[in-house]
Amino acid sequence: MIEPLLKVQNLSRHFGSASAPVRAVDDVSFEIANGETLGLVGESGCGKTSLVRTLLKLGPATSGSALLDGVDITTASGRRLHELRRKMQVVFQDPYQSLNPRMRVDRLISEPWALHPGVVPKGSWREETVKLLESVGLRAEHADRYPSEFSGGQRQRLGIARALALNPTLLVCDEPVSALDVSVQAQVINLLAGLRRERNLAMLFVAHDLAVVRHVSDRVMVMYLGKIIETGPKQSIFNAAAHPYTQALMSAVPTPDPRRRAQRKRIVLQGDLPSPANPPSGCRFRTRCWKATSICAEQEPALTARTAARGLLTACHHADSEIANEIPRLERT
Amino acid sequence: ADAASDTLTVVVTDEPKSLDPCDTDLSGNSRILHNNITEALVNLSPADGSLVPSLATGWRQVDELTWEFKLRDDVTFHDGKAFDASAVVAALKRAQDPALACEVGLATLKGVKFNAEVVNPTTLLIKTDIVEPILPNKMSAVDISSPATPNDGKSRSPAGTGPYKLAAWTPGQSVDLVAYDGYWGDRPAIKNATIIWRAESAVRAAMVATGEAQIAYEIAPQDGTTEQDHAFPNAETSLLRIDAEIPPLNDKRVREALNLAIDRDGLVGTIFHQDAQKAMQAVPPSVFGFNPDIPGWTYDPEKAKSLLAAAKADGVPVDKEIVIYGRIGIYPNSSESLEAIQAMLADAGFNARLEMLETSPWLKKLLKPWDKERQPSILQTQIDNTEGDAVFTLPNRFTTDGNQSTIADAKLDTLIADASKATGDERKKLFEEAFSYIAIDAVNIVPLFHMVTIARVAENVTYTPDVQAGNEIKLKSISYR
Amino acid sequence: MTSTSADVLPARERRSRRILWFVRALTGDPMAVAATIWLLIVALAILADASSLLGENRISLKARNLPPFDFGQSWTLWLGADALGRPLLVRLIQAASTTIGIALVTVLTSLIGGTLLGVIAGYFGGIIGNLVMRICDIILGFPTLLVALFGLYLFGPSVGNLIIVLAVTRMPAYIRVARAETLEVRERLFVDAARVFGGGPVWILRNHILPSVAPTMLTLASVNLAMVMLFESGLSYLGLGIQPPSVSWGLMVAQGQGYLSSAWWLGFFPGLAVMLTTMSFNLLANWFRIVNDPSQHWRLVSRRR
Amino acid sequence: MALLEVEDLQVSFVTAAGRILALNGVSFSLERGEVLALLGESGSGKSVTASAIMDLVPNPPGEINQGSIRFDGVELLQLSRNERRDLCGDRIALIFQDALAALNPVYSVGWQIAEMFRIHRRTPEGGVEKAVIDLLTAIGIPDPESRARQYPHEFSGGMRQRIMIAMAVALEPDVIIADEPTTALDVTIQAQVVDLLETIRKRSDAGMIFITHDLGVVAELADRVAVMYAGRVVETASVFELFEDARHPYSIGLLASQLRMDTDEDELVPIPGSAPNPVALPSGCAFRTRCPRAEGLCAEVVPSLETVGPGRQAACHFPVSPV
Amino acid sequence: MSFTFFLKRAAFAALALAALMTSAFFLVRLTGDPVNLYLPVDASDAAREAMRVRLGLDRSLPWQFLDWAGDMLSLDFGTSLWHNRPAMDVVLEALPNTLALGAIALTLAFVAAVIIGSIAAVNAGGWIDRAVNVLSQAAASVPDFWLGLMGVLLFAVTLRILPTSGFGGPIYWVLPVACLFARPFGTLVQIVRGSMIEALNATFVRTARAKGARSGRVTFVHALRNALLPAVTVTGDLAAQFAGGGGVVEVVFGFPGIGKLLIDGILKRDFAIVQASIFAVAVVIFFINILVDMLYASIDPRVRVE
Ligand SMILES: Nc1ncnc2c1ncn2[C@@H]1O[C@H](COP(=O)(O)OP(=O)(O)OP(=O)(O)O)[C@@H](O)[C@H]1O
Ligand SMILES: Nc1ncnc2c1ncn2[C@@H]1O[C@H](COP(=O)(O)OP(=O)(O)OP(=O)(O)O)[C@@H](O)[C@H]1O
Ligand SMILES: [Mg+2]
Ligand SMILES: [Mg+2]
Repeated sequence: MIEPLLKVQNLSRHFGSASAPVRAVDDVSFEIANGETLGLVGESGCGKTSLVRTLLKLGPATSGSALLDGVDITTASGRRLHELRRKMQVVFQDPYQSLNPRMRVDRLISEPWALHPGVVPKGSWREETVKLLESVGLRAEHADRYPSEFSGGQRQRLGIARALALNPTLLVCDEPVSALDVSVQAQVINLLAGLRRERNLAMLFVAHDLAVVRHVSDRVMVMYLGKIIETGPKQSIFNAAAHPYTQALMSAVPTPDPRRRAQRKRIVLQGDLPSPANPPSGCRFRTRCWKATSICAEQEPALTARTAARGLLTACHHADSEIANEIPRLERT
Repeated sequence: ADAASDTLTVVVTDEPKSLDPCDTDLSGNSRILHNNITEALVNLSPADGSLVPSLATGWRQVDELTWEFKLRDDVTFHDGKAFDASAVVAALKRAQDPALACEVGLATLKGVKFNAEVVNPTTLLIKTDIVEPILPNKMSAVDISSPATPNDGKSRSPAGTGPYKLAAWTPGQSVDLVAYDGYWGDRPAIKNATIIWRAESAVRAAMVATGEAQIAYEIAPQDGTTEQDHAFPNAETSLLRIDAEIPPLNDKRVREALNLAIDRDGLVGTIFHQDAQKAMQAVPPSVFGFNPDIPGWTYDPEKAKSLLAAAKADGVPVDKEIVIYGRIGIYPNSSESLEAIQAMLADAGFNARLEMLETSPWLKKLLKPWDKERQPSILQTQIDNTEGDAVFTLPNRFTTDGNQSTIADAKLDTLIADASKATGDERKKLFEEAFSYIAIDAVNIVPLFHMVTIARVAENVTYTPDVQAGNEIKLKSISYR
Repeated sequence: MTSTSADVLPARERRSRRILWFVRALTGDPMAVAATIWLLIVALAILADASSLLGENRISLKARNLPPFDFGQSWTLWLGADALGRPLLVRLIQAASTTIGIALVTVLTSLIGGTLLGVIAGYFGGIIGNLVMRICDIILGFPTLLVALFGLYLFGPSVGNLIIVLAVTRMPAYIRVARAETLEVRERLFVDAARVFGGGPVWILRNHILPSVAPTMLTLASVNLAMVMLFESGLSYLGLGIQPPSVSWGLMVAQGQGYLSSAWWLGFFPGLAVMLTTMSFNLLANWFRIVNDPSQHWRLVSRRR
Repeated sequence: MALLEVEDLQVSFVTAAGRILALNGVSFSLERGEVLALLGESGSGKSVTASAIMDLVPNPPGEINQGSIRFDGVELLQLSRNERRDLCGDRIALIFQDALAALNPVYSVGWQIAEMFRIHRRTPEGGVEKAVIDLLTAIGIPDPESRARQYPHEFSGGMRQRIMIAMAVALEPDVIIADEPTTALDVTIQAQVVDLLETIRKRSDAGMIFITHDLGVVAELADRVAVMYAGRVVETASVFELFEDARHPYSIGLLASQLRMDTDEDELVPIPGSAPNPVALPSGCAFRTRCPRAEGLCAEVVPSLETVGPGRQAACHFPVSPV
Repeated sequence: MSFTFFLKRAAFAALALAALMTSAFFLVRLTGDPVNLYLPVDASDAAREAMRVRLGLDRSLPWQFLDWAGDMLSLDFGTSLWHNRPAMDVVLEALPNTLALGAIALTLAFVAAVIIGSIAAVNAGGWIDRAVNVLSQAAASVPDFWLGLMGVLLFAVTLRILPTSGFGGPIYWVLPVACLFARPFGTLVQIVRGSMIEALNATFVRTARAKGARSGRVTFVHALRNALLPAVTVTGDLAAQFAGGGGVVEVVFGFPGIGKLLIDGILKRDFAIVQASIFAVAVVIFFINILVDMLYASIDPRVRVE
């Protein structure tokens, strides 16, 4: 078997004191193969960004490892880290914040080259900048402007262009379209899909919008309160999800079709996400789960194949039980 | 103030440091104490500096080292203790106690051991270890406080024999006096007096104008221009002390040029009060030993220039920068005066720089020891001589051992030493010689003015300040019209 | 969306548009215009003085305390003469160079020193950061006047020491603000982005943090300029700042105090100059803040319609 | 007569870059018990419309230049300041997008809800307290007595939004304007909030203007839709008509660029270009620079909102013909 | 604020105070020896040396420090050279005057600034706002000592309705308070105005309007409390500054406060006074900070999390 591009094993990221840690990422393992896109979904605060930041070495891992091309990111430093950085780039969620407002576009885009001398000779920076801008659908004259002179979608394109400057093999996208306007989202998603095809990029695509993830991913991973609770190929997740949370998540996405609103079965979850500093015992989802039984409080379900769906791994004790018809609706008071 | 016409408010510059009778060498203290709360054995006449009786009715020199004083017998202190010879003995002992570090002991009585003996309650002998020809003069500075005054520290509530006793001292605000019913002399006209202090001359002057005070001392010349302002000589002589050891000031021509370059006539009536007298020597005419025959310096910048040129031709480094050290607030307009003088020196070709110092660093420049490598400098200072004898001025400032002396001249040393021991005409002649030697041969000072103090007195008050007003407010001589 | 995508302007045009906007924004605020004019006058006066256009101002005891507004005299005497007969106007101009010069150098010193220290303390935190902050606390624990008093007594009241003392007493303010800003900027995404590209601390400090912190620091500096002027005046007034024969506005007020009832103009005009200049700096700083805050722009332009 | 009628509303702002026409002739109406979705991209003027109705346009820099807003037959723009205020909260209520910013951080949640009664009703204090607790219970806040004494920062995002809703419906208004009440929330919480809003609205049969750019929510909730572009309403239609048979090219573009969960088609068709600069809008039809159907006429004449079918209007010279 | 939290802060403050006092000890001693100042210029060298011994100044600095630290621990601040009294007595006489002066001036400034700043913010951009802006900028820019001198010139010397200086009944407080009032007032108006404008533009104020609150309620109930925080912070800073004495203003008016005492103490090299003043002022500043924190927490519940 060929080695995956990224191999994450038992990675944890805790914040705060060791006595009462906020378990933002808790014992997470997954892999990304070359050229593959892995979608990561989950509610706000479930630890998506924390995972991404740990992978990017923007914060230390509490435990576990993450091997990129066989080199452990969590322990790399100095030259080795610098080399790793070349292979792995990021597009952040907020295009308004991730570009330094005081730098002109040409400087923004060439910053990676300044930090990695030898990738592109200084003389051809301008030329390469223009090429990158054009590859993300911007024009050469944009190189002389400041980020504030661009619209949100254009800025996100700048962010993507910059992330591509070092020709990385893995592109991490942390909610790249959440902050964008509806009509612009589509533009950016198309762009990312195109680039991926052209460059054979591997991607970790984080979003909380299932529709978006569905559109770009090969495989999908669902996270809840620092844990991965379900993962599998796109088709399996979207057609045969077994975890109640995944089911709830999918049913909550409104469908843009007014005719169907009467027949829709919507699962409205009760309550809010529990605090990651003090997660429920056993299965973390049990406090909002309509299938929960006593075992859920006692035993933490492992992430294993529990249904017939191809490649689907689920962390739920009741994944195969058929009590899903008791789906609750919000109490009408 | 007019409603309570038995109350008088006097405004001075500073709060008294202490009110201990043994600290009357500080004018701020003695203004409040001397002849108001406490009295000395003798007083000096403001007219001619001669001795007049106070607590002593008479005195005579018994032998070279012994003086006898006869005391008043009808006097009691404010605290009820009787005034007698033993009280004087105690006061004199207290004044010389090194642990107390009394101003009087450290300055006026310095260098001599005074031993007092009681003969009987009204007769007293004072013996000295060396000849002390002006012992009664010195006694005029020693205020006699009640024998109950504690000896373990300075007193804040003095009990004396004077016409007023202390009513209250509110720190930071005022000192209040009230007339003493048991006073041996004439009853004063003013019953209550309050002494307050303000640092600013303009404010003090305004306070008399607004009726907040009736008498204000040390009004600056620019404010002292009204009918109510009285200028009186205050026994101070302002001068610039030349550091004659450092080139180019070690050349006499340069020092003469300094004196010639200053337009004293221009300064008087503008920056200095118009009543200030041009000085030729370090003491005013009222002092015993003053030499009236020393010629004054005339303003002659051309001559100064030629002197400098001559010195320069002889290789004297006349272009070297000379620092003028001034002291902030030493007298009204002190920094203006130096700014003007600096400009005058510059006009005469001197390279002079002005540096104004606050008291503590200024004292470092005034007092020995000095740095060997120091810059050539002249220092603004003023010398006061309220005791009326040249011996209080000369030894410390003009002899080789003097702690402020920039001159080391054996001839002058002997002259001053001889004069200090002599009495009578001999003493006078020797001191005159010393002053003349300093002014004409040594030239290590630039004498400026015999200074005046201006006091502003409210129209409804009769008070004419005299030469002693710098050190005493003779409250008992004041009355409302 | 703040897009202006429709037409792409060349850089030069954009710059000139920006200048135009500044001019328009300035004319929209009459007080800022007044402040600018006053500061220009002061600057011109200082220049004239520096190039000794005003000639010497000799002591002339005859002209002592000449009253102002005697327009029969030469123009230099229109504000009267000081206690040594020097034209007050010329003295004011000379004092302006000292006062404003000291303020500028002080502010620059504490700006640079404070920003660097604050940025370093903020970015690295840890022992260095803590140490810097504790020293700040101690300096701030002393009443400001007292630090100045100590400093000037220790080292003597010279212009250089005055600047050092003022700079040191003002520095904690800069350090704190720079640190707080850095703590905030450090968490911004573009800093993370730079780290993902492999930027080290020095690179990030130089290219991202300092430029982001700079505008706030400059605003603080402009407000501080005014404060330092007041402070220097206060010290000189106490006899601790500028010493004669040098002259500063504060010293002039102090010297004028002795002539309060005989020649009020000696203290009045320098005090007024301090006030007007301070106020001008404050007004301009204010204006500058508004210009740089798009949400307040309407203040400056609405009246133009 | 409609409950709320907005006609030819024009609002402008003065900015550094110049004068912006944020609303450039907005017209729509709302019937009692109806949900009207105001759909449009960021900056199209949805919030300004809501502000104008609530008399919240900051002046300066904003100004209502022309138009009319009739509520229950009364011309709002002719009322005095205080008369408008009295209507707000009582008969027309507004729910903001960002509940954390919209709640006053220094007063307790209970106090802020109670304020509605204090301003508009003379309910005795005890009654107010009870009403507040009832409201909190109704929106599903557990332990309402003690929660009422807590401050906004002590609540989660979803709870805060529910509190905003409780406050808005406290006095059972005739019109609720909800300005993107769910945009900042997770899908699961969003479902909670939409559910709650619908339940409560239905109870009092209030009309609602639901502002959003999320077609999914529109499809779920709205009876009628008004699509806005660059300060104008470019199309109004019933929700079914719009999704199946939109007439305005912009509406069509918007529908095509929406990602959906229910179809598997792989290619998204975004609207080309980006939203116009509000300072320098294109001449004629503002959408023409991005419009596939644009012709010469579009650059010259601003299309007005014309009736294109029963109960529906579109502002386009060349509307897509019905299927 | 919990008691343990208070204790923690007090402990921290005590540490800071120790550092402060230590640096003060060495700093005052570096300003030079007081002996010359306290003896007549004609005093002999022996007398000078005797005084040094008496004051313990002949010993090496570390020894002096140990001595002093021992005294400090027993709260003995030494005897003032100038006043001849225990230094702390002198300081405690002056401190209340200063505190009263500062409190009156600051309270007046705060109240006036809140009212005037709010009015300006409500009318932002209008002529009232512009007038307030100019006035407050002027007040914030006026050198206090100069204002004092001009006040004396005008009200005492020329009009004769107020005393020139000194200490006593209410009339003596008018000018000093006015001088100390000006700058805080100007600064605070600017701050209140700025934060009020910000608060008035905040979404929660729009909410209040949408709820139907009229402008008075919106301004004073909803916006003001939010806008108060920056003003409270600045007032706290100013109060801490004032605790160190109205410095120059006290000198101008001969006002017997801690500022004048400190300046005199340094001029007169009265080490005990300087150290005792610094100590007293630091303690006062500590309590001011606690007070400000408590005020803060009572205004803004978000601050209550420790
Ligand atoms: N620096 C930090 N210190 C303490 N806790 C943190 C920190 N960063 C994140 N957390 C906590 O970790 C948890 C996960 O946060 P994270 O930002 O990774 O979530 P997310 O899934 O990215 O959410 P979102 O969708 O809102 O971006 C949250 O409960 C958050 O409060
Ligand atoms: N206070 C203001 N000052 C200046 N311009 C404003 C102001 N408020 C709104 N605008 C402008 O009015 C236009 C419409 O804004 P509005 O807030 O109504 O958009 P929106 O449709 O609500 O967008 P979003 O979906 O982002 O909330 C925008 O161009 C905006 O820049
Ligand atoms: Mg995130
Ligand atoms: Mg909006």
